[in-house]
Amino acid sequence: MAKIGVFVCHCGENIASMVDTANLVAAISEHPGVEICLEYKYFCSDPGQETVKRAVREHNLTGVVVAACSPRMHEQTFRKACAEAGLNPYMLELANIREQCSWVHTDKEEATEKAIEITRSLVEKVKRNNKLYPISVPVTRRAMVIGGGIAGIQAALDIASAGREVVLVEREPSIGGHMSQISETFPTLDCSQCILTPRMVEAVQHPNITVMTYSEVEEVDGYIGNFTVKVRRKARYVRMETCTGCGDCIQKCPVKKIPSEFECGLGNRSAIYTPFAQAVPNVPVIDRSRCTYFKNGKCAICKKTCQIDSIDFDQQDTIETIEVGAIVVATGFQVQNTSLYGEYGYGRYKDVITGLHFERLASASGPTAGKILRPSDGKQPETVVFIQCAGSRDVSKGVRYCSKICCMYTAKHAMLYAHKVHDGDTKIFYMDIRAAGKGYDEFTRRAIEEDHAGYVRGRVSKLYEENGKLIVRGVDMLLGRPVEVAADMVVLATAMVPQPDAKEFAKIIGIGYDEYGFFNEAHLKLRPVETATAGIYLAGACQSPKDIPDSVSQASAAAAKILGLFSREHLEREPVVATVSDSTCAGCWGCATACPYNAIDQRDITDRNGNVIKRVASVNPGLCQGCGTCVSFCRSNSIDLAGFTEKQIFAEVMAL
Amino acid sequence: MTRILPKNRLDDCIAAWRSAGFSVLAPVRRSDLSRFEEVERSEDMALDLVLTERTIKDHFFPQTEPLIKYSIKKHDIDTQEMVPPERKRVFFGVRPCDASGLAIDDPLFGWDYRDEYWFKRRDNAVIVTIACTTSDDFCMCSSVNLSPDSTKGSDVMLRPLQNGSGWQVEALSDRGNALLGPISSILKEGSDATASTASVPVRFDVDKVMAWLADPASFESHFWKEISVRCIGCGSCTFLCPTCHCFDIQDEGDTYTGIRRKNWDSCSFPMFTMHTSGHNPRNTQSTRWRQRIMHKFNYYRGKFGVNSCSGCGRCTRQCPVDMGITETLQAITNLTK
Amino acid sequence: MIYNPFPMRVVSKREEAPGVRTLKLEFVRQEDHEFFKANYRTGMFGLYGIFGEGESTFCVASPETRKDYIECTFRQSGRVTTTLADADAGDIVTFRGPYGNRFPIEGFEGKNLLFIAGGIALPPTRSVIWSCLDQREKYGNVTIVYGARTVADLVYKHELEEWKHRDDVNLVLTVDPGGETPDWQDHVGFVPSILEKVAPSADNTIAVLCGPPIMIKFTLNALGKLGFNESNVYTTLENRMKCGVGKCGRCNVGSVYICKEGPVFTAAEVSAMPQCDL
Amino acid sequence: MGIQEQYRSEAAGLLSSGAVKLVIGFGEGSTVERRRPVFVRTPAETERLVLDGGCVANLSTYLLTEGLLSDGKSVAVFLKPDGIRSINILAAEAQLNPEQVVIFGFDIEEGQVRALEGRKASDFAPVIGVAKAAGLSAELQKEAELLDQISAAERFEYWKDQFSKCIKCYACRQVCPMCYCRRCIVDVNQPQWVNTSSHTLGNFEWNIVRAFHLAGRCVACGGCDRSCPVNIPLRLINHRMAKEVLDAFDYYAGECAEQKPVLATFRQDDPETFIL
Amino acid sequence: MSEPFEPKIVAFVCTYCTYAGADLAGTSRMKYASNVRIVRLPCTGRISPMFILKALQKGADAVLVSGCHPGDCHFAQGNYHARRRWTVFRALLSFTGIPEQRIRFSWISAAEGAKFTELINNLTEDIRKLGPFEQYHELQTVIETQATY
Repeated sequence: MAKIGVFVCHCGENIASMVDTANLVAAISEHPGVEICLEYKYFCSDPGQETVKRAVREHNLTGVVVAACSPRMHEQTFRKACAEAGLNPYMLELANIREQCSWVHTDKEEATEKAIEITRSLVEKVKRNNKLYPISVPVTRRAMVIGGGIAGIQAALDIASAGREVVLVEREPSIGGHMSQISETFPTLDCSQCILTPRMVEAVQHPNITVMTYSEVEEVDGYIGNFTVKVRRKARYVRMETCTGCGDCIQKCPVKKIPSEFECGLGNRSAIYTPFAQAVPNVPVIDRSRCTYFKNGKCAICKKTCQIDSIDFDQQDTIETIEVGAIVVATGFQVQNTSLYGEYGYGRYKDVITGLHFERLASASGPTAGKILRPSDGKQPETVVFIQCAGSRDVSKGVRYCSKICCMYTAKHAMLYAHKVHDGDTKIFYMDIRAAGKGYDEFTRRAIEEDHAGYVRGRVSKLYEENGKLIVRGVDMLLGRPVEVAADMVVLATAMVPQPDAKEFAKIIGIGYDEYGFFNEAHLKLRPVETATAGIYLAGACQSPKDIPDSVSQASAAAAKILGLFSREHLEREPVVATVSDSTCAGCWGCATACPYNAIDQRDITDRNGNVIKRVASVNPGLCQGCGTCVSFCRSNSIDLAGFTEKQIFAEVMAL
Repeated sequence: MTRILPKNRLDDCIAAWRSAGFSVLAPVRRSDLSRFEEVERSEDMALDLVLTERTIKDHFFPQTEPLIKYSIKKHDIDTQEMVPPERKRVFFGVRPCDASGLAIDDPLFGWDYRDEYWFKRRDNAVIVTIACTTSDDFCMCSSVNLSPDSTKGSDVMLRPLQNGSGWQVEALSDRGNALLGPISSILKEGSDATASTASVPVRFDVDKVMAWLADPASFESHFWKEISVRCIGCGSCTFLCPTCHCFDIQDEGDTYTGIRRKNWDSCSFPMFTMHTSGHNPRNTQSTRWRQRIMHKFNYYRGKFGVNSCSGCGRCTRQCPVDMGITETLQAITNLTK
Repeated sequence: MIYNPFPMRVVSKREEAPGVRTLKLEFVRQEDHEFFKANYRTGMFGLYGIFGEGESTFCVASPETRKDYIECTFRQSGRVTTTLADADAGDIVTFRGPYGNRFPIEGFEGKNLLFIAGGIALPPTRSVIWSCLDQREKYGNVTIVYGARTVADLVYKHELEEWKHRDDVNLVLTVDPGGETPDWQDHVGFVPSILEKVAPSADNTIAVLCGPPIMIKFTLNALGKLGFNESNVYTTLENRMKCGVGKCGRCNVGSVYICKEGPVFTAAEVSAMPQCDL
Repeated sequence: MGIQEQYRSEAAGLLSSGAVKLVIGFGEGSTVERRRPVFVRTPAETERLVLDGGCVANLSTYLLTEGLLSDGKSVAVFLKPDGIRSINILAAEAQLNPEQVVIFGFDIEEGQVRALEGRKASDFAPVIGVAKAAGLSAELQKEAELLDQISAAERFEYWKDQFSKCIKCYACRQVCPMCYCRRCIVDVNQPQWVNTSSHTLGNFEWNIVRAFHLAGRCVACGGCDRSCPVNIPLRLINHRMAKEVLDAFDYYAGECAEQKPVLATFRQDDPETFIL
Repeated sequence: MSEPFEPKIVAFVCTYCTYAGADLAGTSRMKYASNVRIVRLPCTGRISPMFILKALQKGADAVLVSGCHPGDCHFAQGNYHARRRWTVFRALLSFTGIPEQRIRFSWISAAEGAKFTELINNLTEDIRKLGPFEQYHELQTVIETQATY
């Protein structure tokens, strides 16, 4: 039978003063299966560990219990000692008779009795321990970054600069994301394009980065170190390899009156287009739904125009399969659909716009070349009302959270407006001004003090048009009186919300999301960059509303995590993982549903001729984190957790 | 003139037996279940039942019985054999089918190796049977060569009087005679007419059944699949059967101490014959049902000269899917018409 | 009473093949030993147990000519065998038996003996083999044909070595195709086909055959072809058992209680049983 | 034409067209009142089918007979709304493909049989919706409340008395469509979580574990309760579980084939008043 | 005067929060009743209802199940799953007459050594007042004696 060695540590006086160790040794020595039981002043000391090792060797011990401090303290120490003595390190248990016994009790007799019981039950557990070996998972040292906004670009650059390959996937024709739409950035008011464009170029030119624009992730299989991703490269109808980006085709395209997505509909684009002038790659795409050629087979002016014959109407979508070891999800956000706000007249009044519209109006490369001109008649607005929290922190609109950036960008808008329209008047309706961040509060103060932003604390109750003016009614809560402003333009600080397809995407790649559709981190505080699925990391606003510095920080953090993972060819993981008993699994998939890590797949059991006999659950040891939630779900006890098996725990409880 | 036990003296009778050292067990209806339990007063008895839901087998071959208590020491194991109590017991108001069940099982438990767990109880029990005057749709004693007033397995036979005032008493064995001693003053002489016994129709031809089962060709017949198709494989027919005697031996306890127990087991369960290799000789419900029928009406008779069925009909009465021995044996009878 | 086992002390244990152990057990109590000596004959089986886990049935692998101890060989598979496999010298286990019938080896006297075994079924055969070899003079030629799936799966390797070197034993070893090692010198092929090549004449020969059901089936065919009469071929049947004494009702094949009327049967008796119940 | 005749002829039609290979329905039993499951494979045999107020069993259990549905062919089965919910759960738990199950739906009200519209489990969503809206059985609730009103100690005595009757025949398990495990927890012997012996402790454990395993899965078909040869009121314990998941998690077992198991899912705002 | 009753309490805790909290109580030299025996699991998600039944069989007068606060689970969701199971299992036990006072659930973080101390002391005191769980333990004693028939 088992030969267990039990080592009772005095921990100086820490244990010995409250636990009668001689009694403990005497009682445990009489326990079935205990081959040797020794006490010593400090087993964690070198001579103490030597004693353990010698006993393991001399008595051919099959298991070791050290009755000492918390396993959180010295489990690793003694595991190492066991391993050095030739015993599998997982054949060790620590009986915690210090933190949970001698230190917390005052009656020596009781404490001794408890110490005996604790030790005994762990002897019974260790008898049933199994030898475990670290799980080694090969790592494909190539990363994929999904989303080519600032977060994705940053992550890609960080990983690539450290010498690892990166595939950067962006579904729009150009990388750049929302940051490329922004005029200036707070709190420095430097030009967004000016700081972003070089990074975009750097990314596309980096030898370690493969940029796949106009591409979407369709399928993700595998697990940490070993993902297989299928990416759909949408047909551009323009040959990437040859196009020089001269723009002749765009000039000549007769279909020009298409509202530009990039300009939020404030400007137009043609059917063959690049989203914006600085697009990277600077290769246009043909919008098939708008192109005359695709509608009736006529036109093809672009093809005729192109001097190097880069137009290819026969292009098809292609699916590329890419092997990667880790994935950064940086899919970003979108602006909440403000038509939810009937009371603010969005969609009804042309001059009620969102913050993003305002960015385009203020952008030097925008439709108005940086002049603040209102959409309805192109006149310069004399009075502009900004409404903060237009969507955020509003339960009735389904967004209970704070979008975090609106206070700052509204202040910025007010400043930009003041800089461009010197005699203009601003009113900002706000609930709170949240300006936590380096230089942020100073920034809002500047808006108020230098640029005379007119902050009004209160909500807008009504907005209507009267004599060509937008009448904004609200209450100034600080003064406790109604306010009415006749505005020329109203800017709504709309909420940041997840991408419309965020939930579907999360299901494709197998990560969790919250009630809104923001992706879930593994741990809000301690693992904010990882997802619960090992090997998949988050960066930017796809996780929660973030400003640029936060997005960039998280992107770099994700890159650092991945570089850590890529530092070795094999990933060693604790063998505390679940395993399935094929013969008894009934295939109800409850475990798979319950698993927080998507670590459980379906596996077919086939007979010799390859016919599927049955389908059972199968744990991917690369993904399993060892929580055991699946084990307690399984009605037939067909799944078990190494290190905490049913047999071990049963024995532990039954020995109490 | 015969001896009569007047109904109104039943309490005296119980008292007399109790003071003679007997426990008296009788049909009782308690907690929504009829069964044999110790009684002290006649009013606790439920003598009007056609049949108790549980059989008296329970009291001779309990559903779980401790055999050996063990305690594991470091270098040794202490064991203590658990011996059933040698308690003198009167089973009053047993039906002839249940009484026969005991007699049917006796040879099995005595076959070479004597199972004292059974016999210590058997030897100390006196079976006082009451002949049946009522029956139900499931009773089938007459089909297995027994009858509503069969004396097999009984020590004393009581035949209800027509006027309902008591029972005509007949001792069938020494044990039965001895039991009447303490109540001799309670018994009176009389010549009241006894009630007519229940008429239980013959539901199948047991001879034909036996002949068909004995034919080796029948073993592989498609019949078994058809007849057992709705069997769900529970053990209620076997556990409520007065003659089924299969059991398992299990150790149960904590890490160091426990009890080796003998527990009812059932040929209906797939695990019953499952080898550790995973091979199972009886791996379908039809083979298990065949085993049950074959065992009762072919194999058992071959070993012990008697069919292992006393016709109580509980198997059908309790079956969740309305199966049972009667249906199968009727079908076999029809097969051989 | 009948379910109370004898305590037995483990004397030694041996790993025969992956997952297959042999335990040598000695009696703790003199009276148990006397009972065993008086009753044990080759072919009988017992229930080996560990309190707290239960009992498991296998044959007594030691011969009736050596009754100072009991040897048992088993594959580690269920709850009981897993624990038994862990037993070390000095540990206490239990034995209940000997039960069942036996090989009628008096009747084998003066005859040639052909022993055929497959895989883990050598132990019952081994009991008869030694019972006969220990009284070698009483029998004619002795041929042992033993096969396993792979070389590693052969059990009693040291005894195979001994038999190999005995002049009075003809040992034929074989492993299934694919189960051989590079230095394997003996046969490669399934037992029935090897048997057809090496079997002695059926005349005046008794065959003892133990193995998995599928092997038994094909070997019986082969023996038939070789002219063996079914009543001269002995085999053992093993079914799940709990009581060992004909009470618990699970081991029967057709009307036969393996525990009481077996485990030793002639091929003729076996073929009279309903085959699908085996 | 009554429902029985209508379904008979439809069953015959399905069989003769080969749309289904088998019809599982009810037939005459061993007494006038009894109805037993029958298995009909030919159009002629459909004459055996009976449909009346006595047809209370949940026949979905039989669909799990090993190998029955593995050939991809369809089987027709007579089911009440509870049985249809069972089909939904079994589909959700990947034990069968609901496309292979043709349902002859019916309900019994005051002893009268009423046909239910639909053929596939998903067709009956409105019926199940109505059932959910109507709530759990008021009758059972009343019975269960009687137990809720007494003290814990008295309740313990009540169940001890009831469970002491259990003989571990497993009729409750065998008749239950949800008990499809290849190896029941009670047959797990390494370790032996549930005492297999049918003493009161072992019976307590068995019945508690089974009720727990049925939480959020039991459709209150009453099969176990009816099957119990020793009349343990299993309906009450199962009802109590159904009530708990409905009250705490708004979970009604078997609403649709896409329903996730209640104990394999959670909401962050699940109630937790009892947690210190 | 008979000895005051000292209950036996078994606690099933997750290693990341409650076990660490209990350790903290130790390192902070807080004092609590010695009646509790802790079984360490990786996560509350690993705690199966069977553990509770076995603890009762082994003579526990009360069982404590404790883990990380919602949202704090090291394994992200284990405690949410556990919470559902507990809700159901607790209702079940209560319905079968196992008093709610004897089966307790709590969230104790790694920082809540004081909460752990207080909980153990309160629980021990409550169960001392409630007395031993004889009703359940009797089931165990009964099976050790003869078959009733």
